[in-house]
Amino acid sequence: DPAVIFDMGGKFDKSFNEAAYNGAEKWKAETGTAYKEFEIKDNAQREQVLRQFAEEGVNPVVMVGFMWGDVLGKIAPEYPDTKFAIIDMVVDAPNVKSVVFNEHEGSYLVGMMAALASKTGTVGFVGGMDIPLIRKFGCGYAQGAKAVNPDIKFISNMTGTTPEAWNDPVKGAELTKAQKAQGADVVFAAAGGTGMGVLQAAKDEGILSIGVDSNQNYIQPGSVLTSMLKRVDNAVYEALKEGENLTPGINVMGLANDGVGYAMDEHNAALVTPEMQATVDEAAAKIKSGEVVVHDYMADNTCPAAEF
Amino acid sequence: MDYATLLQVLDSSIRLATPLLLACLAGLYSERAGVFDIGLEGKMLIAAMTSASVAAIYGSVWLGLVAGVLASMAFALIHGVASITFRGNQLISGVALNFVAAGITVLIAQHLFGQGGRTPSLEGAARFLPIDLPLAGAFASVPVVGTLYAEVISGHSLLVYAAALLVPLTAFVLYRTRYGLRLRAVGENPASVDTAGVSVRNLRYSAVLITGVLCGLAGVYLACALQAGFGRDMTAGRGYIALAALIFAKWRPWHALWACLLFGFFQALALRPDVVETVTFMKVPVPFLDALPYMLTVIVLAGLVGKAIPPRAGGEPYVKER
Amino acid sequence: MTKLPKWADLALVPIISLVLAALCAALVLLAIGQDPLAALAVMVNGALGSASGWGYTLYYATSFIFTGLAVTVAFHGGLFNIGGEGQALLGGLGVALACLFIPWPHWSLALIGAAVLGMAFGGAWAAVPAYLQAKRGSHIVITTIMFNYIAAALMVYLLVDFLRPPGSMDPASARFAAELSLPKFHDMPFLQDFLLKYDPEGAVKLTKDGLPQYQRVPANITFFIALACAYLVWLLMWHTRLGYEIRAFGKQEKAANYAGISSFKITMTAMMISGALSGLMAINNVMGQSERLLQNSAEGAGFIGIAVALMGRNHPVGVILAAVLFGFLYQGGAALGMNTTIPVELRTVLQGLVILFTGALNMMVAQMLGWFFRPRAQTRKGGA
Amino acid sequence: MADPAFAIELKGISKAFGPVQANKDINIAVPKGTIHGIIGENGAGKSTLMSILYGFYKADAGEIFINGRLTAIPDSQAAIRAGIGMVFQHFKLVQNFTVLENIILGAEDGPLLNTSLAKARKALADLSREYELDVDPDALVEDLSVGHQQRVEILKALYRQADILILDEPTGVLTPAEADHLFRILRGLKEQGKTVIIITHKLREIMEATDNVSVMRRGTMVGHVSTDETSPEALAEMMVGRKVLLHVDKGDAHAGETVLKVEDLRVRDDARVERLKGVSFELRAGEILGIAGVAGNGQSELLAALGGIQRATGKVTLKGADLPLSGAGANGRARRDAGIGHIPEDRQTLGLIMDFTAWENIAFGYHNEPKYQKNALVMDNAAIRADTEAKMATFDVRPPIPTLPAKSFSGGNQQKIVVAREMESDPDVLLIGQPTRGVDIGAIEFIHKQIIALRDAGKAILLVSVELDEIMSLSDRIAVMFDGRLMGFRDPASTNERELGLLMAGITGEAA
Ligand SMILES: Nc1ncnc2c1ncn2[C@@H]1O[C@H](COP(=O)(O)OP(=O)(O)OP(=O)(O)O)[C@@H](O)[C@H]1O
Ligand SMILES: Nc1ncnc2c1ncn2[C@@H]1O[C@H](COP(=O)(O)OP(=O)(O)OP(=O)(O)O)[C@@H](O)[C@H]1O
Ligand SMILES: [Mg+2]
Ligand SMILES: [Mg+2]
Repeated sequence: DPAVIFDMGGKFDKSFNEAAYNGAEKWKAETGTAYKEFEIKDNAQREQVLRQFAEEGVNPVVMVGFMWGDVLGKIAPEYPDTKFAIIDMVVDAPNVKSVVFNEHEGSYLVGMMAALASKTGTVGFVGGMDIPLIRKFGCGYAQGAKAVNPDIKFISNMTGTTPEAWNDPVKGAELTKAQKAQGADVVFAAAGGTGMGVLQAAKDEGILSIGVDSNQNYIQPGSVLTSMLKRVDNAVYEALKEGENLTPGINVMGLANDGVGYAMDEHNAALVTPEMQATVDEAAAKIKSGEVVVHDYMADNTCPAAEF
Repeated sequence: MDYATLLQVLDSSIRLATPLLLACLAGLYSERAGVFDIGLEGKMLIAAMTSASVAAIYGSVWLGLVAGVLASMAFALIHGVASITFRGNQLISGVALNFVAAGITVLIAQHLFGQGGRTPSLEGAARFLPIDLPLAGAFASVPVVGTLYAEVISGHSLLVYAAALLVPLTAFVLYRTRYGLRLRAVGENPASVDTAGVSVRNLRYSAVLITGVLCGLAGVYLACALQAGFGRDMTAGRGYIALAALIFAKWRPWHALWACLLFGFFQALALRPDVVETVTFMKVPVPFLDALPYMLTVIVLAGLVGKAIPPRAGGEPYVKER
Repeated sequence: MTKLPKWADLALVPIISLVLAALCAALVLLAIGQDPLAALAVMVNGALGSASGWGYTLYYATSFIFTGLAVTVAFHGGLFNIGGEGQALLGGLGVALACLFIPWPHWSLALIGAAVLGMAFGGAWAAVPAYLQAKRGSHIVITTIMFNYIAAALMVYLLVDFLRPPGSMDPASARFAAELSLPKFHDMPFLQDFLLKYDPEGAVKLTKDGLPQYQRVPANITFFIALACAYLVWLLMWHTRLGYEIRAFGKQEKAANYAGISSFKITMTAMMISGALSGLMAINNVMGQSERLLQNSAEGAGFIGIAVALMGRNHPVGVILAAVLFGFLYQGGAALGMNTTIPVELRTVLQGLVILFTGALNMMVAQMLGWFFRPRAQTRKGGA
Repeated sequence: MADPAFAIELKGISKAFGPVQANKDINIAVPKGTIHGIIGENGAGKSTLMSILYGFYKADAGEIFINGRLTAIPDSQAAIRAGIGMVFQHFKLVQNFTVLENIILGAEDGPLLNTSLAKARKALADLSREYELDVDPDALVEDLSVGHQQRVEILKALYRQADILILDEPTGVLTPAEADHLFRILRGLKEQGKTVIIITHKLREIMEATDNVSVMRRGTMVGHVSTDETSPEALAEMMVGRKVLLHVDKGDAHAGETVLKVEDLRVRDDARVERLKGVSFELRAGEILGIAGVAGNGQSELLAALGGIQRATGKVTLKGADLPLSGAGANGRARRDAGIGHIPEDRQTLGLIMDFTAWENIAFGYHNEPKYQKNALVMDNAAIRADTEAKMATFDVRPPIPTLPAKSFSGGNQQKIVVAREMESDPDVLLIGQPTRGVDIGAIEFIHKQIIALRDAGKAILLVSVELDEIMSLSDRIAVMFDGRLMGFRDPASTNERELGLLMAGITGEAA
C-alpha cells in the first residue's frame, strides 16, 4: 500500500494539503485501492511516522511540504527498499522523487489577471510564512502585474515567519483590509489557511481576491477573481500511480507540463472577460515557448519587480 | 502615518479590542465576586466553536449566539462547581478547562464537518455583518470628525456596540444596584455577606455564570463576526490578555474599556508592520510585533499599574468550617 | 468530611481521578461517534504493544519528568509556574548554541555543556517573572504565560534571522555534528535486546554485515538523567535547608520572614531551579531526538508538566509515574492519529480532564471516598 | 413546651467540626429583657453556640426556640428575620465599603441602591442619636478605629431591628473607657426591652453588667447562675473545673546588666502610617518587662521590629552591639543568631507552619543550626526528630508524636511547641507575645512557670499581653502602650488595674 502524509495545516486546509488529498482521492477512486494517511501534529512524529510506514512495508510514501525535507534526508538512506516522494522540496537520495513547481509562472498569470481587473492601479499580495518559496509566488505575481501595467502599485505583506502563518485567518483578514485601505482592489493570498481570512475580508470589503494552490473560486463566489493552481493533486496522483516503480530524481512542474495554471469556472466567469482571458492565455503560451522568462526568486533570492 | 492609515489602524483596533473587552468584563464579574478565572480563554474557544457550528448548520447566527453562550456557561458552571462547591484550586480549574476546550473544540468540529477541526465559512444570515450607524454615509465627507465617525465608529458588527454598551451597564450594576453591592462585598469579605443573610454560594454562582455569558459573547464575536467560522485555537491567548487588561484596569469597568482599547491597538499595530516601519523609521522584526501585546502586558503588570490590589477574597474558596 | 487514610489519599484519589477523567473522555468519544474501547486498544497497542512504542513512550516521559519536576519545585514554593513551555524553548536555545558553536571532542562532554547551558537559559527565562513577582508583585501565573508567548516569538526571530542555515526554509537550526548524537536505547547494551527486529518467522533480522537489527527509538540516555534529577529534587525538597525553606515559604509565606527566610531569595531560587529543570528538558528533545533546534521545540511538554505534577502529587516518585502515564497518552494519542480517524486532540482533552479531576476536583473525589472510609458507628447514625 | 418568657431557648444543641466536638448537648434559656453573660475558656464553644443561633453554622442536632416558638434557623437571613443580631468576635465588615454600604448590605430595600442608601442614612442618624453611637456614615470602614468598627456592627444589627443582640467578646479590643460606654449602651437597650447576650472572658464585666451567667467548658454547658448569687472565684472554678490559683508564685527578680537597649524605635506600616512613635526602654538580664495595652496600639509592631520581621528606625543595641533594623540583617534568623528568641503573638501564621510536622516545626527558624545538619548539603532529619521527642517530653506536648502535622495539635499544644522551641534555644533575650492566648488554664500555669524559670536563669524577657492579669502577675516592671508610645513604667507592686486601665486609654496619672 502507498501512504500520503500531510503537513501541519492538515488535509482540509482548502489549499496546499487539500490539493494533495484530492489527488490521492482521485487515485483511490480510479484504482479502488486504499492508501494510508497521516496528519502530522508534532515534530517528533516526523521520524516516527516515516519509520513506521517504511517498516510496515508501505511503498511508496508520499509527503507534502518542505518541512519534511530534513527528516527524509536522514531516513531515506536507512530504507533503501522503500520509495519516497516529497513535494515542494528537493531531497537528494536514490529512492526519493522530489517534485517542485514553477509557482512563479502561475503567479505571473494571476498577476496579469489582477492588473487587468484592478481599477485602482494597486494590487496586493498576502503571503503566508515568509520564506523564499512564498516570495517566489509574490515575485512572479508582481512581474505579471507590471507586465500589464508598468506603473501599477504592488503591496505585499507576509503573515509571519513560522508555520502558524499558514493558519491565521484573522491576520489575513486584517492585512487585506489594510491593503484595501492603501488602495488595493485585488489581493492574492498565497498563505494556506490564512487565505480564508483574505478571501473573506475581500468579499466583506467588496474587492477581489485570488486563491491559491487548489481552485478556491467557489469559496467566495463572485469575489474570487481566479485561483493560482499548483497541481499538487496531479503530483500526488502521479506518484501514487507510479507506485513502487516511482522514478527517483527531481521533477519540475511548470506551465509547460500543466503543473501550474489559473482557474476558470462558473464562479468567476462573470469576473473575467474574454479579453482578459485572451491576454493571459497569450502570455501563458509565450512562457511555455520560452519567449517570456519569468524570474524565479529562489534562483538568486532577488526580485526585479518587487521588494520584500 | 497619514490620517487614513490611522483611521484604518483604529478601526482594526476596535475590532480586535472587542473580544478582549467582552472577556475582560466577563472576568470582572467573576473576580469581583472572589472567583479567579484563568479559563476565559477556554470559554471563548468553546463558544466560538459551538456558535460557528450551530450557525453553519442552521444558517442562523442568532441560534449560534444562543448555543455559543450556553456552551460557555456550561464551562463556567464546571468552574463554579470546582471552585465554589468543591473549593478546588481556582487557577488549576481554569487551566484545566482551557486544555479541555482546546482539544474538545477540534474533536467536535472535526466530527461535525470533517474539515480538520474547522467549521465551514459562515455566510449571510449565519454571520454578524457590519452595520452602518445612522448618518455614517452623510458624515463620511466631513473631514476629520466625519471620517472618524464613518470609518472607525460606524461599520462594526452588532456585538461591538453591545460590548461598548456593556461598559456603562456593568458600571451601573456594580456601583448602583443591590446585586453589585453584594457582588463587590462577596469578593472582599464573603463572611460579611454570609452574616448579612445572603448566600455566598448563590452570589458566586451567579457571577460565574455571567462570566460565562460574556465569554460566550466574546467567542461568538470571534467566530461569527470578526471571522467567518471557527478555526483551532482561534482565541490565540486573548483570554490571558483580557486578564492582564483586567488587572491593568484594577477591576473597574471604565478602565477596562481603555485598557482593552490599548491592547487592541497594539494588536492592530502588530498586524501592520508597514505602518510601524514608517512610524519608527526602522525595520521592526515581525516576531517582535507579534510579541508586542504580550510584552506590553508584562510591562503593564510590572510597572504601570502601580499596586493593583485584587478583590481581597479573590482566589480563596469560602470555607466556614474546616 | 472524613479524613482519609494516607494510602487512600496518595494512591486511591489519583487513581479514581484518573478513572473519572477517562470516563469523561470516553463520553466525549461516544458523542463524536467513536468507540472508546477500540480507541483504548489502539492506544495501548501503539504505546506499549511494541518495542518501538515503548521507545517513544519513554522518550515523551523523559521530557515530562523534567517539566513535571519543574512545576513541582515551584509549586512547593507556592509559585504556579505555567511558563515551563517558554523555559523549555529557551533551554533548547541554550542546548543548540552549545552543540552548534562549541567543538566538543565527545558527546559526553557536549551533553554536560549543553545541559549547563540549557539549564542556564531556562533558569534565566524563569528569573524574570520571578523577579517581577518578588519585587513588583506581578502575578506569576500571567507573567509566565506571557513569557511563553514571548519565548515563542524570540525563538522564531533567532531561528529565522540567525540560526537558519542559508538556503533552508525550515525555521530550524542546522543539524548538530553527528558525533554529538546521544546514545539511544537501541545503542545501549542490554537495553537494545528489547528492541531487536524480527522477521515474520520469528528470527532476528540481520544487517548485511550479519549484525542484528534494532528498532530505532528516540528514547535516549537523557531518560536516566531525568531519573537522577527526580532523585535530586527529592533530596533537595526534603533533605536540604533550601528545600525546607522553599516548602515553608510555599506553605506560609507570612511566616517565612519570622524564620529568616527571604521571600525574594526563595521566589528567585525556586523559580530558577524550576526554569532550569524545564530548560534541561531540551537535552532530551533537542539534543537527543531532533538533533537540531526546531521552532516550537518543546511542543507542549511544558504544559503537560503541570498535569504531571498535579497527578504526581508534587512528589518526584509520583511525577515519574505520571510522566510515564502521560508518555503513554502521548504516544497512544499519536497511534490514534495514525490508525484511526480520532483526532490527536483527544490527548489535549484527556490532559485537561486529568488536571481538572486531580487538581481542582480532588476534594470531590476525596469526599466521595470519605463516604466509604467513614467510621462504622457514624455511618449508622448518618441518617439523623 | 417552651416558655414565651424566654427570648431564647436552646435545647440539645450539638455541633462537631470534624473530630472536634465544639458543642455537646447544650441547653440554655435567656429571659426576655435581660443581659445574659456566657463565659468559658478559649475553645469552650461559646462562639460556636452563638454562631449556630445566628445561623452562621448549622447545628448537628438540637432545637432553637425564639420567644417560645420553635424556629428553624438554616441561615443568617432566618436569624435576622427572627430578630437576632450578632456582633462577631472578628468583625464581618467589608473594609473598603463605607459605613452606610456596610449597614445596608443584605438589608437593601430594592434592586437599586439610591433609595436604600437614602433611607439608611436617615435611619442611621436616628439610631446614632438614640444610642450615642456616633459614626460618620460616609467614612470607609478601613479608616475607622476598632472601637468605631464595633459601633458599625452594632448599628448594623439595630438597623435590622434586632430584638436580641449577641456580642462576642466585644471588649477585647476596647479601652476600659470605651468598654464602659459600651455597657451603658447595652443597659439602654435592655431598658427598651431588648435582650442582650454577651460573651466575655472578663469576670469583672460579667459581675458588673449581666443579670445571669452561663458557664461553658470543653463544649458542654456547666451551669447557669444568677449574677447576684455568684462571685468571680466561683465562676472561675466552674469554668476550669477545679480551684484556680489566680496568681503566680514567683520570687524576687535579680536584675543584672542591661542586655537590650531600645532608643526611639519607630515603625511605619505599609500605608506609611506611623504605628510605633518613638519607643525607648532598657531591658536587663533576669527581669521581665511587661507591656500592657489594648490590642492595636503598636505592641505587635514593637515585637515585630525587635524580632527582625518588620522594618524600623531608631537604635537598638544588644549587649552593646547595634542591631540592624532594616535591610539584610533584619530578619528572624539574624536575630536568633544574635541571641534573641521570639514567641510570636500569632503562632498560627508566624510561629508555626501548620502543614509541617511537629519535628519540622521544631526546626523552624533553626533549620540552619549546625546540630541539625548531617553534612554541608544535607540536613539531619533524624537528629531533629530526636530533638523534637526530647522537647515534647520536657514541655509535655500531647500527643508526643513528632510526625504529626502542627494543625492536628490543639491550640495549647501548638503553643507549647513554639514555646519549647524558643525557650530551649537558650536566648539572651526572649520576646514573648500573648503567650497564653487560646491556651487552657493548665497549660497557662505551665507556661507561666517556664517564663519565671527562664527569668531566674538570668534571661531578659519582654512580655506583651493584652491580659492585664497576666502582665500584673508575671512582670517585674510594667509599661503601658498607647498609640505607639510607652506611657511610662510602673512597679506591679504599687500599681493597680484602675491606674493601668487609665493609662491604656491614654490618660496619664495627673490628668485622671
Ligand atoms: N470553623 C471552624 N472549623 C473547625 N473548627 C472550629 C471552627 N470554629 C471553631 N472550631 C473549633 O471548635 C472549638 C470551639 O471553638 P469556639 O470558637 O466556639 O470557642 P470559643 O469558646 O468561642 O473560644 P474563644 O474564647 O477562643 O473565642 C475549638 O476547638 C475550635 O478550634
Ligand atoms: N490608626 C489606625 N488606623 C487604622 N486602623 C487601626 C489603627 N490603629 C489600629 N488599627 C486597627 O487595629 C488592628 C490591630 O493593630 P496592631 O497590629 O497594631 O495590634 P496590636 O496592638 O499589636 O495587637 P494585636 O496583635 O493583638 O492585634 C489593625 O490591623 C487595624 O485594623
Ligand atoms: Mg470565641
Ligand atoms: Mg497586631
